[in-house]
Amino acid sequence: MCLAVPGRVTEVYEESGTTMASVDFGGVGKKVCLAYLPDIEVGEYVIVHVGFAIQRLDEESAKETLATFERMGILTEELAGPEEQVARAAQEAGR
Amino acid sequence: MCLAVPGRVTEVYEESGTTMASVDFGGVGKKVCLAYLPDIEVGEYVIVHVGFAIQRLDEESAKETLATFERMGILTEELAGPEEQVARAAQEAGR
Amino acid sequence: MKYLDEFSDPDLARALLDQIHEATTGQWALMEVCGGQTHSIIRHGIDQLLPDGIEMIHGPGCPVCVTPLAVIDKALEIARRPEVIFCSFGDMLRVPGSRDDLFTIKSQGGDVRVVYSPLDALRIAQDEPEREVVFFGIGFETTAPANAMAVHQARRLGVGNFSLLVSHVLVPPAIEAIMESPSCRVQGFLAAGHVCSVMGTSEYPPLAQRYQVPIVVTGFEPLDLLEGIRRTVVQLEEGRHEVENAYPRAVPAEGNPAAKAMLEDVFEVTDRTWRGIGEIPRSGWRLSPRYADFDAERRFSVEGIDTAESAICRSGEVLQGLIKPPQCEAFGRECTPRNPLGATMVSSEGACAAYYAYRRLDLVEAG
Amino acid sequence: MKYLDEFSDPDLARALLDQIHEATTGQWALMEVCGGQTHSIIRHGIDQLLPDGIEMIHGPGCPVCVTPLAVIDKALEIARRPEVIFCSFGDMLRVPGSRDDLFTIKSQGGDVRVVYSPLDALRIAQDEPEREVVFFGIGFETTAPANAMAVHQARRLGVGNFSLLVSHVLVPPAIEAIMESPSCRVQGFLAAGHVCSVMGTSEYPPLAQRYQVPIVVTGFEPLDLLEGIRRTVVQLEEGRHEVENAYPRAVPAEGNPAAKAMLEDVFEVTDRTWRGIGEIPRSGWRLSPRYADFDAERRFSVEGIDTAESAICRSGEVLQGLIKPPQCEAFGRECTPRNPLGATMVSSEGACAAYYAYRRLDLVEAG
Amino acid sequence: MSAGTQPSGGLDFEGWTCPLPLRHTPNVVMGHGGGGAMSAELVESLFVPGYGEAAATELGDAAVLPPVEGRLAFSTDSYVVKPMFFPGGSIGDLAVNGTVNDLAMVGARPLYLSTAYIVAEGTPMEQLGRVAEAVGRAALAAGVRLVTGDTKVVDHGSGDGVYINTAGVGVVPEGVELAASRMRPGDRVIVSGAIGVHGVAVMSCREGLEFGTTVESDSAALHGLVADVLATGGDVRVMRDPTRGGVSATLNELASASGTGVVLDERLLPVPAEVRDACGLLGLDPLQVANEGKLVAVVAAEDTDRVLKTMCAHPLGAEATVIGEVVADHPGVVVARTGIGGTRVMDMPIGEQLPRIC
Amino acid sequence: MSAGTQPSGGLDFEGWTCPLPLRHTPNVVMGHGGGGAMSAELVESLFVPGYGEAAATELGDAAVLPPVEGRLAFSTDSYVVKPMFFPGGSIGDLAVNGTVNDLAMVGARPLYLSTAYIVAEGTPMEQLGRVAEAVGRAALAAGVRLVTGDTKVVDHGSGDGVYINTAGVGVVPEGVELAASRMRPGDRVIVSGAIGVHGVAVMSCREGLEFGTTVESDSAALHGLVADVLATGGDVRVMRDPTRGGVSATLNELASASGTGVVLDERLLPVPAEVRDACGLLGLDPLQVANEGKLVAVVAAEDTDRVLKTMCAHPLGAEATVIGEVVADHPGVVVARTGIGGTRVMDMPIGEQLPRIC
Ligand code: SF4
Ligand code: SF4
Ligand SMILES: [Mg+2]
Ligand SMILES: [Mg+2]
Ligand SMILES: [Mg+2]
Ligand SMILES: [Mg+2]
Ligand SMILES: [Mg+2]
Ligand SMILES: [Mg+2]
Ligand SMILES: [Mg+2]
Ligand SMILES: [Mg+2]
Ligand SMILES: [Mg+2]
Ligand SMILES: [Mg+2]
Repeated sequence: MCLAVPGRVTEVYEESGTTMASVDFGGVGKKVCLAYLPDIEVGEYVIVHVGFAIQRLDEESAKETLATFERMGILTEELAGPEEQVARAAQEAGR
Repeated sequence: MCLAVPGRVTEVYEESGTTMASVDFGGVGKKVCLAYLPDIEVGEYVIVHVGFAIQRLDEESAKETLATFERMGILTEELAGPEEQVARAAQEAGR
Repeated sequence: MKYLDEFSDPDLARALLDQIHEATTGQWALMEVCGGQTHSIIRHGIDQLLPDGIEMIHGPGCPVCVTPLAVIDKALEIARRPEVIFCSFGDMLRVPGSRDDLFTIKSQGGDVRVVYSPLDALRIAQDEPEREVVFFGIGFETTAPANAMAVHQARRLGVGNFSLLVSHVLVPPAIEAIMESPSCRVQGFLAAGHVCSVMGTSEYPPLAQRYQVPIVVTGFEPLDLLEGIRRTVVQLEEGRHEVENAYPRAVPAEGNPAAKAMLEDVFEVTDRTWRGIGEIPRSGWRLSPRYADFDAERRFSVEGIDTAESAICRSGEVLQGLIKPPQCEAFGRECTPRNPLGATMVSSEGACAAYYAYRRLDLVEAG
Repeated sequence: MKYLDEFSDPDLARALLDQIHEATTGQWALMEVCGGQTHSIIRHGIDQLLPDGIEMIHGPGCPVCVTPLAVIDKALEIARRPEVIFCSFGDMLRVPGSRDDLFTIKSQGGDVRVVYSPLDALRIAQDEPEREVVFFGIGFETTAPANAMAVHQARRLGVGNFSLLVSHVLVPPAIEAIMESPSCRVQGFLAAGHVCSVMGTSEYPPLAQRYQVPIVVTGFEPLDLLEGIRRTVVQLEEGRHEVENAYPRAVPAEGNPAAKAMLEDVFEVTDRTWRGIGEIPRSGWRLSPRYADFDAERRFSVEGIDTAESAICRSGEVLQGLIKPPQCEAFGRECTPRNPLGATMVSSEGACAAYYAYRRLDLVEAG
Repeated sequence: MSAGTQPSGGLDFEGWTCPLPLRHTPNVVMGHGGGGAMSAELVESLFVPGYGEAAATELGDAAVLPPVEGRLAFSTDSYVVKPMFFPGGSIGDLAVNGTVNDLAMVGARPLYLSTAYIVAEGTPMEQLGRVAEAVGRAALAAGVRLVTGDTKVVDHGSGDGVYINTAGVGVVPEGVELAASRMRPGDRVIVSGAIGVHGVAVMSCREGLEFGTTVESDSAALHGLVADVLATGGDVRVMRDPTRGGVSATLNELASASGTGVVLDERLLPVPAEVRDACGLLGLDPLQVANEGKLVAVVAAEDTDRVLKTMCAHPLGAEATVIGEVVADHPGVVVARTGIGGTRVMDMPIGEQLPRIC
Repeated sequence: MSAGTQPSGGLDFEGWTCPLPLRHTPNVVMGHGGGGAMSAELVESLFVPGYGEAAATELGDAAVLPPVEGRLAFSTDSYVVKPMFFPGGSIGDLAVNGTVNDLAMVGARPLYLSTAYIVAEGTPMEQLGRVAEAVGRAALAAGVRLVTGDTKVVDHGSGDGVYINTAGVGVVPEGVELAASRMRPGDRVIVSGAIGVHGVAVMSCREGLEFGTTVESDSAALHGLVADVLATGGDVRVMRDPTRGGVSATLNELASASGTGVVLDERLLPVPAEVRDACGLLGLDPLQVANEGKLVAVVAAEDTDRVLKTMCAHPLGAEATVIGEVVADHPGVVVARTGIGGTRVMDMPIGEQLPRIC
């Protein structure tokens, strides 16, 4: 399901017996329940859904995925000459 | 105490076991509890205070009182000549 | 309104005034007991038209004014509760308690409602059974039958969410207390007509006798008041001290027996503190034990609340007729209807307020 | 937001699209299970950029859409009560029940509040102990841990005025039901990434095996979706039917064990009716008997309510992927987000609404 | 009239059907204030048809209007009356007439009105539609154009039915100069007709005070009457419409702003029997009760007859009468001569009018 | 910024003391709306000093203003924003800037404002005083005079804090003619700066959704920027301030009023990171979020550079940018090109913006 977003834990604390975190989502800060990820440390990224951190975001894995995509991009660039790229852009604009 | 006003009973009826009346106060109609004056009949005048008829208004007596006042008026008129009346009005206006 | 307009007739008023002027030779201090009469006297400028020999002293007859501070504070406490709908007659809303007034409580979210009759409050209780409806049952003998009936009906109809915060006061003990005061200047009383419509006139002859004062049962329209004054002055000039009924159209000697019976059943006599005056023995009614279930003080456990008056205000002396409002330093300065220091400035029935609102022109010109 | 923006990069999207175009030779029908994925596909126009050989079928993955009519009607019934504060996620407010929606109940005086988290509702219950606070606990496996925790905390903290109206649904039984349908056209699934963040991936290999379909766990950003599609297509082209994880940064194979333990404690599996689809065996969670005290259906005695769908709307077929929204006669005519006939038009996650809101330009030009 | 019959209800909602095809919303919901499609629909399907001929073709965010020759008059008022419909009118008429009258009181010819609604969610569309129709009818009658508008919706419990704000623009004819500062001892105080009527009509259907009465609100647009009066050439010093606070508040304002005294003769006050009786019952002063179709004018003594005659010739001034005069004594203070010949100071009312207790 | 710290509170009420010597009323009570002494006191002791130099000497029922040369512009809006104070502003600034902007959008120079308050009893005087001060400051900054006003008080539970209506009068310079009907294919669509800022600032302190953010409302008066733009002589076809409903509602209105299509390039949209992130968290579309200090202008293609350069030179237009163009295709419909090169139809928002469930 959707609307779970990654944020960086900036603070971990207890509140009425529950582990809570301050999470920074770029321009936005929100209080989040850490009960399901009690081992998270400040600086780590978590996936947050309706006020709960439901999973750790594995930065290594994220970087790997992006690197794979970039390799595909380079592959594609190599396949297509510059003319084809321009033609493609024009086609796109005309949609 | 004040703000008890005379009104004419236009209708008498029962409501959840209590005698009620519609009372006409000249330009205004109001529902009034008749529990304290159960023998009142339509057409009679009552003194109404915070929704209750607290007393019958004795029309005979009212008329007598007014008649007495009028007799005093006539008496006064006779005592004072017209000049005195004018002077009195002027004095009044100047207060 | 028929039987009101006729009793405001200017020509007849003039005739009565002439009679009064003619009759008056001495210096007489009369007290109208009822705030409604005070209001009417000032509203119509009657006091200005009287001979110099007659001084009207305003009595403690406004139930808004004399309701004790502690009771107001209890009302505020109850009205503050979220489950309560607090119903009251209109001008009780501006009476200051120790700190707030009902308007302030309302502005803070209290459900405070103005009703015309205690029966309206009872109907609200029936319509909103999940709320607690409290009616502020103040007043003299005129109003007490209405409040008694509301409680009686609540019990009869099983309206368990209705209760009454009771602070009734009684006229005859007040007259007695005034006359017992060492500084008392009152020489004659206009008794409150509508109180007598309910209670009849039998309580007054002993007082007239004991204190050697004429007591004239008086109505509220200009002619009624003038006639009450006239008869009192005539008695004084003739050295009599009798009870007379100058309001016979609304006051039979026996009062209203049905209402008296109900009062007997629902209320019992109690000592009562009058705001600005102090405690007067056996001068009030509270709910009788038979109706204790409907007592808001018990239901909301506010019996403990007790509070004292502020020091500056001289409303006690005003209420006892010892001073007139303008003799109070604060009158029209620190104390105005907009910002009342004492209860007598709050209610439009109150002597200070009546003086302020309809104060004499010469007062303005001097001021 | 870091780890969001990077996965929207246009150049990388182009690269992935090129790979997809290159890989696709056959005609493939893929289903994204999750409404969030549907939203993202349409929002970014991804479906337009895919090769003609790939058809995206929108799955029953919006919890707003599939919440059964009877549960909505129960919610409306509860929200109507004067003592209740009814808390819900935002877009549940516009979902029509048999007659009204929560917005209408609110406009009639119901205290309906939008919250971001069930913990916000719990806090309201603590702040307003004299009210009854009910949270509308809908959602897939992603949301269930939050709702479970709210109930768990309510019990732990003794918040007796909090309860949950539960209607959770589960993804794997839905995939099974779709595949069991005789008219099923789906050849590959994008599994919902965040459901797997909680539950892990272990439920999918048996399904992939039994129905011989590739299942690729997929995220929500454009690159995630393109990668999920790419991997599914590659499997189909190669004749494979495996479970792959294209969202490894947020989905470990084991999911979230702490959350799963809590779900185990608070909920139990139940048969569940999906709006527009019908009953799917063992496809939902309800409160376990241990938490029956916190069940709003019991607390407010609405278990009896049962209501049937209207006839015109084809959202059932839409939800099963049998038709696309524009194939419904009512789409964009009688049925718009402004005036939705079916749940799939109500939520912005719903397939019909997503199609309407971001509908293709050619659709506009044809219309 | 049967006194036992409580009023209210007498209003006829039958004839109206909601023009908005809002399947789910026979009542206003939050979305109608969101600035999106529902807001637009409300304007197009409810306000524009409700206003009818009185509306400009588009009720946009701002209107561009032709140049106006002369001084501008500008006024605003919000209307929060409860109940929204009362004997003789509704919040819709009030909202038009009240602002038209504030313009008229500075001598202006009213030209344009803005209308801005704050509606509580849950308000029946049908009621809102009736209000819009009342606004349209009143504007048409007053000859003002409704040129720009706004609608907001607030939470249930954050508002109560419909509040309306109108602002008005008018033009003040050359030579017209109305100001309290122009009041002089000897000037006469005129009231254009019966006082206290509107307030009593509204009170008669207010919760907890209901009483039966045949009184109807006097709500009316007074600019026509004002134009006639100004056309006499008589020296009108100042005019006011005695709305909230009644004649009492108005005269106190004038006395205080002019630094003169005012003497009022209570025997000359046009108080209808119903108003006097209702006030008697509730312990209110008719002089403090609101009016919505009356004006108070202070006129130079020598021009009084002329002005009065002209007023009486106008349907809205038929019962106009002199009620007092301006004096040099007691500056800032209003004194009333009472029925039996006494005098009293008539103070500015304080806050709310409260029914007296006893 | 600590994400755990909820916002609100950051506002400073310390510096203000209530100028009204109201012993019993640190809060507004019903009497303040009664039209009597308490109402007058409120105007004299709170509004007039709060407005300061921006107020006309008397805030009477109606103002008489000097003649205005040229076409009039007239606009109204009510402001019901909750909370009343939010990062970067208050209901007071909004009430001035919003109406000034509606006037500016028709090309007018704003001159006069009316202010009408509906206050719930119980509202702290101190808050009302701060609002009045904010109104005064904003009016002074915008160069408009506050010339007439009104105050009503409503029951607790019938209102919520303070609602403000402002109406504004301005003058439209000769030759200025802004209308959606003048839009032509090829015209460029410009937005004057970052979008979604005001809406996010207010949402960040809305009950149930609170989040920490450094975003502040962009509330500002735009008539100066508009004047500069008009002074370029470039052919500006139409302008709008994308308030409620956001840029999405505005472009849909323009497309539908003009009968042209609009194509928007999402890659060109100036959406600040904080706005994008807050919208991401709540599932909202930045294009539907309200702005209070931005304008959308449609400009003839050949004049676009000139207009844009002028905008960018103005402090309130420094981040102005072209975001799309007018097309002959799909009349009445707004189409957005998405970040990865797809397209979607951008529909008119319906009602309330609702945070998405999941
Ligand atoms: S004027 Fe005020 S302070 Fe003086 S006695 Fe009367 S109520 Fe008290
Ligand atoms: S378009 Fe509307 S009626 Fe058709 S399937 Fe979708 S929701 Fe149902
Ligand atoms: Mg007060
Ligand atoms: Mg709805
Ligand atoms: Mg506007
Ligand atoms: Mg006026
Ligand atoms: Mg006005
Ligand atoms: Mg607007
Ligand atoms: Mg005005
Ligand atoms: Mg605008
Ligand atoms: Mg605007
Ligand atoms: Mg006003």
